[in-house]
Amino acid sequence: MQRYSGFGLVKHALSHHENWERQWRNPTPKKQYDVIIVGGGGHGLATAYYLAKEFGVKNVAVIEKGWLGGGNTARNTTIVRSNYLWDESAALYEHAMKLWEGLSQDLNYNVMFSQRGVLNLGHTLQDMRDIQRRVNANRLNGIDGEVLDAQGVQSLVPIMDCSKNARYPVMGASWQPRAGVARHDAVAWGYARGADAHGVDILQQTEVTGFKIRDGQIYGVHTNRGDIEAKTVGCVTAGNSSVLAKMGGFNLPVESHPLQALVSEPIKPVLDTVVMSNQVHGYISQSDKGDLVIGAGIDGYNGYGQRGSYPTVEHTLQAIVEMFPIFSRVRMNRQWGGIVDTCPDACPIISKTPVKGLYFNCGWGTGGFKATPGSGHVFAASLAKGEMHPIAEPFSMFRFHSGALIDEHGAAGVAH
Amino acid sequence: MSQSKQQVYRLNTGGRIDRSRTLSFTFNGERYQGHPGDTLASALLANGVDIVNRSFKYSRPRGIVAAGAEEPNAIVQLGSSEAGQVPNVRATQQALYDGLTASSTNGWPNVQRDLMGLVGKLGGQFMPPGFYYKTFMAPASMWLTYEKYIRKAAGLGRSPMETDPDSYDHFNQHCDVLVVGAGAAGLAAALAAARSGARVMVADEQEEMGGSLLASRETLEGKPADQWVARVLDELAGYDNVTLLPRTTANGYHDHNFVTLHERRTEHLGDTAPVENGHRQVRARLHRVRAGQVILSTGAHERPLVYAGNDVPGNLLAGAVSTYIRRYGVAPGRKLVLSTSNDYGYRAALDWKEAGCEVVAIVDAREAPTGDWVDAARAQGIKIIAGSAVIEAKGSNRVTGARVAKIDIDAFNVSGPVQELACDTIASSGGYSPVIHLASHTGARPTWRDDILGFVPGLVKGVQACGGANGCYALADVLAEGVEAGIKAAAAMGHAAQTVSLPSAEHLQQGPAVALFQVPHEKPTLRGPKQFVDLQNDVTAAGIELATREGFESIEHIKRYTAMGFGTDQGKLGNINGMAIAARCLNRSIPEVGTTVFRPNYTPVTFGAIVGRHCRDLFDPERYTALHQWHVERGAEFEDVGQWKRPWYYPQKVSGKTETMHEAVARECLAVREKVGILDASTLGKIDIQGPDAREFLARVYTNKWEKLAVGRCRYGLMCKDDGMVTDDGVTGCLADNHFLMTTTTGGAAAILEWLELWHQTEWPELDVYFSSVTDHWATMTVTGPDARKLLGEITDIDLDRDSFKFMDWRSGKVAGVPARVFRISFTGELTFEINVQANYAMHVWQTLFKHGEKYDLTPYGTETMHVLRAEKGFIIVGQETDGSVTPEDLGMHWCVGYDKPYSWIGKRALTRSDTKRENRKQLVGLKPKDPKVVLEEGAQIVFDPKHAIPMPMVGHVTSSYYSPVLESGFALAVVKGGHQKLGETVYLPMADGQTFEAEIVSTIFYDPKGERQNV
Amino acid sequence: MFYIYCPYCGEHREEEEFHPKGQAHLERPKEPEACSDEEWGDYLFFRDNPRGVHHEMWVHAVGCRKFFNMTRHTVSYEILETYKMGEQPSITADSQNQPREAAAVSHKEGVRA
Amino acid sequence: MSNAATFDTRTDTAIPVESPLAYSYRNSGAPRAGGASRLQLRERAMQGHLILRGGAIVLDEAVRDVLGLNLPGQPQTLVQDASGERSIQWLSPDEWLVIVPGGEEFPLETKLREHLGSAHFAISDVSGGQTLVELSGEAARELLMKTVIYDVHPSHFPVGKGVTTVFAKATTIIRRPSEDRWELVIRRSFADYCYRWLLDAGAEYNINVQQ
Repeated sequence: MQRYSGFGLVKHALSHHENWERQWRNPTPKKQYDVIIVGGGGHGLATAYYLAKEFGVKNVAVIEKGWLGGGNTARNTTIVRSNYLWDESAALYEHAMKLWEGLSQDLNYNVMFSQRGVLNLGHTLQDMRDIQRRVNANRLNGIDGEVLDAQGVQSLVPIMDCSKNARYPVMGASWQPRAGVARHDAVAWGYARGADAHGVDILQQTEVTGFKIRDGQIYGVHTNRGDIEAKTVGCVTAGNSSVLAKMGGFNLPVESHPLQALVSEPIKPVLDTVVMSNQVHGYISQSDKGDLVIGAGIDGYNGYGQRGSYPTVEHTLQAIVEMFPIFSRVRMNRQWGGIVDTCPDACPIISKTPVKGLYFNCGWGTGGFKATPGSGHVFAASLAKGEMHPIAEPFSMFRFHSGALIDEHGAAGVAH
Repeated sequence: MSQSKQQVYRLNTGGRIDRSRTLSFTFNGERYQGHPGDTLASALLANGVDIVNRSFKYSRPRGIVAAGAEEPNAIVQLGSSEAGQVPNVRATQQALYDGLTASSTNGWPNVQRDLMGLVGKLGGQFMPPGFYYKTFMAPASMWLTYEKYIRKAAGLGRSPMETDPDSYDHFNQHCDVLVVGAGAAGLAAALAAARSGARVMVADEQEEMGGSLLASRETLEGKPADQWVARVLDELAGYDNVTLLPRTTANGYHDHNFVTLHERRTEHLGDTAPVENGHRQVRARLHRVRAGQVILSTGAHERPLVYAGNDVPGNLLAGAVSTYIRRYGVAPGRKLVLSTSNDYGYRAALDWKEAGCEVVAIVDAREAPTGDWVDAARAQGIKIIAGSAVIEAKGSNRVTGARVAKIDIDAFNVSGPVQELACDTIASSGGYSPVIHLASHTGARPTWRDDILGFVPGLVKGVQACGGANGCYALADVLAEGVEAGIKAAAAMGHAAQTVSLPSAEHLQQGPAVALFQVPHEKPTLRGPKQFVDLQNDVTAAGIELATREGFESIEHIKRYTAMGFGTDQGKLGNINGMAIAARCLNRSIPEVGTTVFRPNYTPVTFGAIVGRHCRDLFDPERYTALHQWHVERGAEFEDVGQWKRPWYYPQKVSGKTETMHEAVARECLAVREKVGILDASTLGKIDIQGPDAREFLARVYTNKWEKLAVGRCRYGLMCKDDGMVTDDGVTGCLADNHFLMTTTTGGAAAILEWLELWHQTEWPELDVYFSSVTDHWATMTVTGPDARKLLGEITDIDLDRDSFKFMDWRSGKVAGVPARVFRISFTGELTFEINVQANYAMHVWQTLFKHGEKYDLTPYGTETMHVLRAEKGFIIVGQETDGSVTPEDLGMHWCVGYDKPYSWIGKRALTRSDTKRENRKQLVGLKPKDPKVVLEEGAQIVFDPKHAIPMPMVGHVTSSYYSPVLESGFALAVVKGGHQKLGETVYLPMADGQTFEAEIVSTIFYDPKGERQNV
Repeated sequence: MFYIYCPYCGEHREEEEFHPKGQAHLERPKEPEACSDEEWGDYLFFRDNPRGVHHEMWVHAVGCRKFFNMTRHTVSYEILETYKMGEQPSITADSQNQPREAAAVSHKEGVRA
Repeated sequence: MSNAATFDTRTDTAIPVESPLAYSYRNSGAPRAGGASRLQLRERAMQGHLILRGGAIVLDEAVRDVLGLNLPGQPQTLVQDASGERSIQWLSPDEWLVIVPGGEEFPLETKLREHLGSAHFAISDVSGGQTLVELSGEAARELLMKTVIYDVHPSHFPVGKGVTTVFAKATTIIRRPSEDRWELVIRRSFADYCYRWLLDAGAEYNINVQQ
């Protein structure tokens, strides 16, 4: 792998950039792999990367029906935080956070992880109780965070309306300084380049059309480029998980919903933190290009169309203008949609399935991006050992039979 | 300010501007003049302003390229006041008005002499696409610092820093036929549809309708085309069934033919909306249109050719040159070189020549151009250099010359000697790209057509494309397509076609175009001078080539790696060229590289317009009870509960000082415990339930039993979802054997009504029962405290005797002369009467209570006091003690669960799942702080071992915590793992400030454990 | 934004008047106590989530307040029919021409800006 | 007589009442625009409002006999008496809204219950929970277009129609009793929001409020 550095860049510039190598190969599928990862998004590529790099499983294929990183990885609003309420999710997201903190160096690919802090606003007494509860839990779990009052919020975000005249006045917020944003595409590309360098075959434009299952054990997949065999298959296909589960002969406690996001035209930076509000229902940050990056909740119906309902956009912008009245004259440039796979308890599934050797990592709903490194790492560990990693263990799909749900709706009230 | 400049490039005649009036405006601090009918762009060109901006990445000087929505460079900051600032206005779409003030969005200290430009020049080669992914990684801690500097260069314009003085609104529109774009095709379609009687809407983004016909060389019926436009508009305006919306952009096309139209009502008048009849006009209006049929007659965008130096000011689209000359009376230079791949481009040279300026040469990529316009150019004596192209523009702040050479398109090289032609303007035309943006929004994928070298839109149900949007460019054909689309659309909506005779258009012969996108240079793309593809984002042909070398092969990867198409123009000029270059590099065809699918918005839309009137005081409904006025006058502080505004507490002035919440609540609590208090409880949800199966229904949706509840009695009920988790609670009264009045939580009212309907309509339609919301019909006043009976007794005819009107009874009678239902239930633990009257009488009853209550020191109390009082009694609040993961058993409410009810009520089965029957679940308990002065923090986490290292195992949290004035101590409710078996044990609460509080697990009932006070 | 034909109101109404309520034709087990944890969990949480023709329940919340069923394509979002509670769909994934649907699906996808 | 509790919530004695808009008049005022107004708003407060639930076949005869109006069986239909003071409107296949002059609702309910006997039906008095607001004037339809998502074009919303739909961010019933008048049935707790919305949206038409 060609190492990237500032010095290297200068060297390449002097040779007119004619000597840059491909960041990943375009290999022909082999007949057999030790592990197949279905889904070439951030989570799938991260899984492959850690399998090869940390767990010694190098004969790995990532099968992607479109272009890598083209699903929710490319469509999310890039927020990274770990201030989850329950121990199980806190452990998972904090595991990811620690990996985020060294990710650019580990991958030798700048994913622009910017720890500019995330505010979760509280507008009602119950919001504030929930915030206290969550921040207290975070602290005892070793996760940074503090509770701010309205003044504290105002001093961090001077342009926000923190006055009492607001319809739902800001009463305070939780503040996680280590949280922030990252460059979503770079995460997929960085993992792809890293995985490729460790020998992983990334097979783009390759679609899984069925599983090869014998006596309840998986031994390969059918694809539009022929059959490929492996005794361990991990599906990391987000919104399309149910479609794959159906191929495996079972259902998931998952529904696929449209989630929309939008950006303004680029404006000079005026907002240096991420602001999220459940009550007025919107969240916002400003990218390094100057776009206001804005999102909100999912649409209520199932949808694979990568677009959602217009009223959702209206409500989101109403919330943004309510919080930031000065943005009324700023203009919305683009909107788009993703397909998010939501679980009833707003927590993911990282799990064995009724089919031996077939694993699923899905159900991340609106919050998968932030977990990318952690999700990939614990999933890789589980696939390599055939036993679920302790952090992944509580996220079994079978919790929906026992009732041991991990209800993070409070943390996921708006998409994030 | 300096003297206004002369309009040196303004032609003496022609154009649709009003030369009799002069408008003055300011750009970058200089004063200029223009005329009504000008855009800011045409006025800047008229004044010879070459550099309108600096580019985003390389800070290169940039000029105006286009005349419409596709303009990438002329992005300006508008506004003469702080509140009136508008960022990122496209000068080509901004009508000129008197006093307009604008400036470039980039450039320091100014656009003419920009220091960053130096950085761009020197550093440009170190900034290939994706360079930031490859650098700034060491040391890890420095990224935030690097980022701070990167952010300094971010953004185009700036947000105003003051609140918007303008207002916006929405129109919900419904029509049979929506025509988007009022050019030749759109007007023909609109005319056909309108004559059929269909409800027609026509939206067009420009100041005037007519599209390219307003600047066309072609005639209709032998007369200038704009005369036909005027006639058609006249006819359309006369129809009741037609709505014409100029200055209105269809910005988004959503499911099932829902289209949003952004109408800019005052942006041509000023940066803030003018005041008319004492009322400030609406700045913009968003039409939310549900159309039966949609006709996309959005035309086509001309593609520029990609050659070296194509970003130097003075490089324009050929069509834009014609538009500036013919529509705005501006020739944007003196000496023109035209580089074209097709016949259409020739019109620019013909128009230029007719405007009296010099055409240095037409450089045509085709070996043997033919066609009527080619002939016309030859007849005019214009020099045509065939088989060639402009391979490089010379100049830095303005074009000074064009390097022209023979090219071999297939071999992609320069095949002959280079000559330099002196000129100040280079116009280019690489053909047209149909405007497929709106069709793309629906999810339908466009199709590439080799014959027109462009994508045509994919279409969902109920939509047609015609004219340029459909890849049809000859005027006669465009009109015919328009009429046909209009007839078809109207017919689909049940309106029979009327004849529309087409105006006769000239039939012009055109030679075939050649597929040329990037023009070869003598040097390889990576080594040659920059050839820009996306001008706004500084994406070059070399950048695209580099991306493909690095393995970015899908057009989506290329776009993301290079940022092509992510600007405010969304790649209207550049995307197809970029795809063509990628296809060349990858040796694939354009459709193999991918397709270009656009997302809303077509052009950017003001947030305010999307928000409409749903902002400020109207952001979200505020729901009031019938007593709201009284609460306001009494100085209440309000709490938001759902959309309701509920009195939170009533601070009083005590010797000139306003009470704190703590003081007010302490006073209110004691008043209830010692005398009598009153609460406005009207917000509780109330559902009238009637029918012979009402009782059975209640037994199925509540966890507890209802079969024996007698008429005249009430009962508390708990509701679960079928997962066994508590979802709502409230008291239901039996009004008659078939008739119950259910109360729900304030926040749950609507959801619970829908919940009941859901079960009735889907699972149990055989049960004879009806539900109706009566929440707003009744006002509810809770009179509570030892003196409640005495007070109420003064103004009611109901017998309040403790034996005839028992706890959990309800009675009807008159209160203050008003028919009332009085419920003897208690959420405070005190003797309580809940008075329900028709809401129109509420204020009278409330005031009468206060008149009589004076001697009892009747004290109004709010939700905070209500919470303290209920918590002292261990009563839960759903949503505070519960969070969707709490069962009735967890709450210790076994007494409220009827396991032996015959029907397996909602939630029952789930309670015996392996996890829900676990013994060490988190269970509701009381907490008594060891130090009575301590009020534990709500949300504080509870541990058994405070010395445990982080992460510290947490066993629960505080759900409610208050200071109890009557107990003179802090107290709390909490959930604790296995808490029901741990009464008397000590738990610890480690706080953020390092303190750790100790508390004892106790019963949830802190006050009057035997419940004697409510029974008096 | 969907335009939905309410089978009770007998006309098309805007999506804002409706709430989606998840998969249609789910039936609560008649004897919950006879269900295993797994069966009860399946009833509570496990759902059909097809990429294609889907039957779902909606309620005309701001309108007649009636629940009804909808057959809708989850990629094109085309509403194929709506029908009253208690009725069966006339269009199902099986009744649809499968190859054509598959083609429609891949057609509707594609890359987006 | 059905086995349900009836209760006359109204009293004859001269007790002051406050309509759902009382707060709004005090706090937002009632603009008087005079002759220039293109839009008039008038509250018809203190009417009797009843929700009638049951099968159409069950209710039809009773409604005709007692109220003297045909029960509208067709969706979105509004039927009123000659004076326009009494009306019945289809809300859903088993739900109707009856509006009568204030004070008539309880006798009406009683008579209906007598007539319907032991049939399965329900009648709920909601008179205190909602109010009737009348809009007229040339701009009334345009105001509605700003406010409700339903198509109010005369070809789609003829006289005699009534629907429940979204009003800004609230819910309302809209009816068209005559060519030049529209009626809104507004819930009490949302009344101030709706009123402020109407004043704001109606300002450009010089809205005139008749109290």
